[in-house]
Amino acid sequence: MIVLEVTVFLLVAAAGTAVVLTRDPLNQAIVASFYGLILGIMFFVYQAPDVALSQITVGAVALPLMILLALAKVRALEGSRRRKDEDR
Amino acid sequence: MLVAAVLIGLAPVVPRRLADAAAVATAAVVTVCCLALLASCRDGSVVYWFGGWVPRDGIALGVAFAVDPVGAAMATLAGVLATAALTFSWRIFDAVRTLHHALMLVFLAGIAGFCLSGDLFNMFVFYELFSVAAYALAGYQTTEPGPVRGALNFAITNSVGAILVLAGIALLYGRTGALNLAQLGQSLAGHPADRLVVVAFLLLMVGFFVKAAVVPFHFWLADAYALAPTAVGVLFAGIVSELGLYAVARVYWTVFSGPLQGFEGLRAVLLAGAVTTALVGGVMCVLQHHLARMLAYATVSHVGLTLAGFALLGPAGTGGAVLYLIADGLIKGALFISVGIIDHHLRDTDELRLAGRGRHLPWVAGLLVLGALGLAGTPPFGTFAGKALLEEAALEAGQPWLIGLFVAVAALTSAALLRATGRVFLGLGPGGGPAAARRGPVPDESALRHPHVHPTQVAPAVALLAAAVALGLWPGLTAAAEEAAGRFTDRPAYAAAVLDGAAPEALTAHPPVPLAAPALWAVLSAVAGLALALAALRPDRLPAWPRDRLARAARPAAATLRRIHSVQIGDSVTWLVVGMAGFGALLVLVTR
Amino acid sequence: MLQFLPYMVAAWLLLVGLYGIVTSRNLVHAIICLSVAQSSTYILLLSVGFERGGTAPIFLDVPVGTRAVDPVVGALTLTDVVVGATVSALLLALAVQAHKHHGTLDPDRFGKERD
Amino acid sequence: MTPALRRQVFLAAAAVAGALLLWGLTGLPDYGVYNGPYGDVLNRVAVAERSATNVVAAVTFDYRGVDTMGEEYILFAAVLGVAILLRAQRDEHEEAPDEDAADRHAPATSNAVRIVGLTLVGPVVLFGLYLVVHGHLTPGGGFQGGVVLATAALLVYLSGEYVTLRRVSPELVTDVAESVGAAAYVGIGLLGVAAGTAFLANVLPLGQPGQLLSAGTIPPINAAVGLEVAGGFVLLLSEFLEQTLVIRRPGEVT
Repeated sequence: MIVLEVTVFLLVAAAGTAVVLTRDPLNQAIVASFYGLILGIMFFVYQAPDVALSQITVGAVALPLMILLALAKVRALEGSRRRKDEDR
Repeated sequence: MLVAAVLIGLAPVVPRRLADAAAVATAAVVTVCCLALLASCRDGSVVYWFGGWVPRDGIALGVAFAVDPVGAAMATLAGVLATAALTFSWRIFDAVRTLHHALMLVFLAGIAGFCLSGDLFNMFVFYELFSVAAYALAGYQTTEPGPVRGALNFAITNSVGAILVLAGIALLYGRTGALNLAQLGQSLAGHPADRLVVVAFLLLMVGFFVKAAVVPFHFWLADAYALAPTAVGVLFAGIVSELGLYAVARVYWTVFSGPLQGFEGLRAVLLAGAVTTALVGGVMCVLQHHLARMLAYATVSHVGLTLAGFALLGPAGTGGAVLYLIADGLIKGALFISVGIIDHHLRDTDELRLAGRGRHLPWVAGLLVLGALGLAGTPPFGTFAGKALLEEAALEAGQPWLIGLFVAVAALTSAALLRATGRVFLGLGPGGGPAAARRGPVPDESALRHPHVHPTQVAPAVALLAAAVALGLWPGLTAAAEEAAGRFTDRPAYAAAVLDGAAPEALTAHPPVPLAAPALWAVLSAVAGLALALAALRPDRLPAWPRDRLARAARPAAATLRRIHSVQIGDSVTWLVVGMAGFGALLVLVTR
Repeated sequence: MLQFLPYMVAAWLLLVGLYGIVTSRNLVHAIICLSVAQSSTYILLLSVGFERGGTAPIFLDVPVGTRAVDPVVGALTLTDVVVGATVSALLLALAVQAHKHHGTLDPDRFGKERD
Repeated sequence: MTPALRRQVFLAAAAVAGALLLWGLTGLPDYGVYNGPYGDVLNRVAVAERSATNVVAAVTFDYRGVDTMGEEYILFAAVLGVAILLRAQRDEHEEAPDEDAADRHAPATSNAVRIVGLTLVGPVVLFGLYLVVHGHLTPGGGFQGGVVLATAALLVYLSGEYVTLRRVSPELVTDVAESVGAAAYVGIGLLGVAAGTAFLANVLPLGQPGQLLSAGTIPPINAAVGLEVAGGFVLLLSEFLEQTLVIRRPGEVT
């Protein structure tokens, strides 16, 4: 049990660091989703299944999804901007 | 009490699809409820346990609102400002206005809950609530690039502050197993602060200092406040920063006053922060030419003054600070509305570009001059009563030099405003010419669409100023403020009222504060402010030698100060961490 | 070591998140870093309420009186998670706006209005 | 500050701040030791008092119900905020050439994905509802269930049925769902006032612990929260989605 706890803690610290160090947001969204999942697992270790459930639904699914959508939106903007420049 | 609680909950939902009138009415009703609360808690704190969960054996199971006059007065101020702001925006917003009004009311609800709550975590929730509403309101005016950048810096820096607050709460909870302010205070009292208490204090204070914009946690403020829509700026400058200070004082007195008792150095540390904030804010205010930005830095500067009052760590200073911040909030609200009117009619808020173009708006000039006098703390404005009490407290605490600071800051901020008024409405001063041309073209006057000032725009500003005067003329005001502050700073009585439902003891009556000396100081501030303004407008009238010497000496310093204040998000977060490290190191030093 | 490890992890995540924000060249990146910093509070809260050998505070299959972890921190963290997610959503919307106006997500390249 | 200078200043300050933080954290009881009274008292009394076997739910929706009310309003404010930010922007895009044809530009989806997606919707909705309804008994509750329900709506979208989604959950309906959810929370709180006790007091019959119909106002509040959260998240996602769809053009990879 203790081994499991230590592993999960270290994994969370490492994954959190990885999220920060991933500089490309698109990749980062995926790493962040993974991080959200590990956090969720950690909350099971903490005997807090309620929090784990919401962390997994939010942190591993909803939030990365919003990030991806925001990025898609930004790319679309960039595309239309470029096209406008070309038109000129 | 009950009605207020319910209205706070319902307020945001009701006018979802209704027009302006409903929004104004809701805000007004909330204001009246807060006033009623203020009246009903004069004889003792009103404690309301949600869900009826009264504490058992001194352990709070639920969440309580614990209302004392200070909290109720803050909530009332928020209500008044929101009503004025919504009235002002009556004719201005066209698109997305229902969303805007709903957000404003959520904002108000968050503030009211924050002021009334007696539970640390619950305070955090309401803190986040009004913050989230504020982020959106700061950034939504999408025609200009400025607001978005300002809102982003505001949101990210303040979110970091909120994270620190929550970390502080977690530390305290780990130690005491309590979240109720009274219970926390009781549990920590009796032992001098150890490392956990010091660090928890550090985290909570830094978190609230960010909101209050105490230097060096203030870098996000100017962009966010100055570029926000007027109606939103009224609430920002009028109350949001002050809420940070309120939280500092509330948490200090209910939770930390026990374990931190006897560490005299704490007062010095807080005073140092207050002085820096007041001076940096004042100087930056003078250096601005963008009217709303000027008001934003005036806010920073006056936050410093208010913090100085709280930092004296006594009832008189606290009472003075509360009185001052309420009157000051009303006046700054009025000033923000005046600047909003200028922006609306002249499509510009740059002092130099506007030079002489405001001649047909004498009403607004009058408002600005009155507001400047109010900021300087001249009688009969409420700021005067607050300052009188602050000065009394400074003398009592053996810090008479603070009076000099008060005079200097009042002179600086009022000078900036008077200078701008003279330039915009009378066309005084150098400028114009090349200096103004560098700032971009002056828009064609004939293209302006709103030649007349509508009464719904001027009326709220007039009403706010009138309220500030009425506050100043209220008989027995300083005594009442001192009494309220006496209760605010009495930790055992607060705990007894919350946890045991005990009635408060009779309070000693306070003699009224002598007003002669403060009146003198106030006149001195106003005169100094006027003199400074005139000096800036007519430099040719000054003797040449000291003028040029001074200008040469001041220019590099001003340039440095400006450069430091031209920041992006990473900078303001870096400063936050620097401030946290510095404040923490000092705290450790003074509590060893 | 184990009795202090979670606190260290929390402090580390807070600082790493802040580091990410400070050095970020992309707003979306900064916002995700903020959520990492926020997650430090989840860990801190749950850690202070954890009791070794305690079960989850759900007494459906176990009798009342069984040793269980603190339910309050669970509730607080639940609130915290929601708050963090909603703030992130709002920030993302602001970032999209900022990109629209500045044509970039790099905060260092935003035009600076002077006065 | 230049980025390099900023990084150095930050690292120096963070070293000090981090040291302070760790120093303060050593003042906490060891990990795994809990000595606060709050949680213990609740664990002892909550099931008997509230008939809710999930004590976390009892804390969230009853003992500290005001916090959750505030939390719902935070969500509400954030949704309003995202809407105000992105809708204002949408107005500026009115000249976009393809506003009539959101469906034309929806990504083409393979039938396999479509079928899998649509088959999943049923179970996901069921799971979400289960979470909401059993919140007072087992882990889960209005919040988690609400997000799961919102995910179901998203699945519909991912299956390429954006038009269907618009038909099933037009903005107005989710808008209203969200507001009604928030208002219902306050309304249930008012029940307590009507019954002569306090706001948010639990005045409904408590029933037997472990029964579906137990714990008084907790399940109704759960349902209100579930409604609000589902509506809120669908709105959040669709505000972002709409942005991508309206301005996406044929052939553009997003």
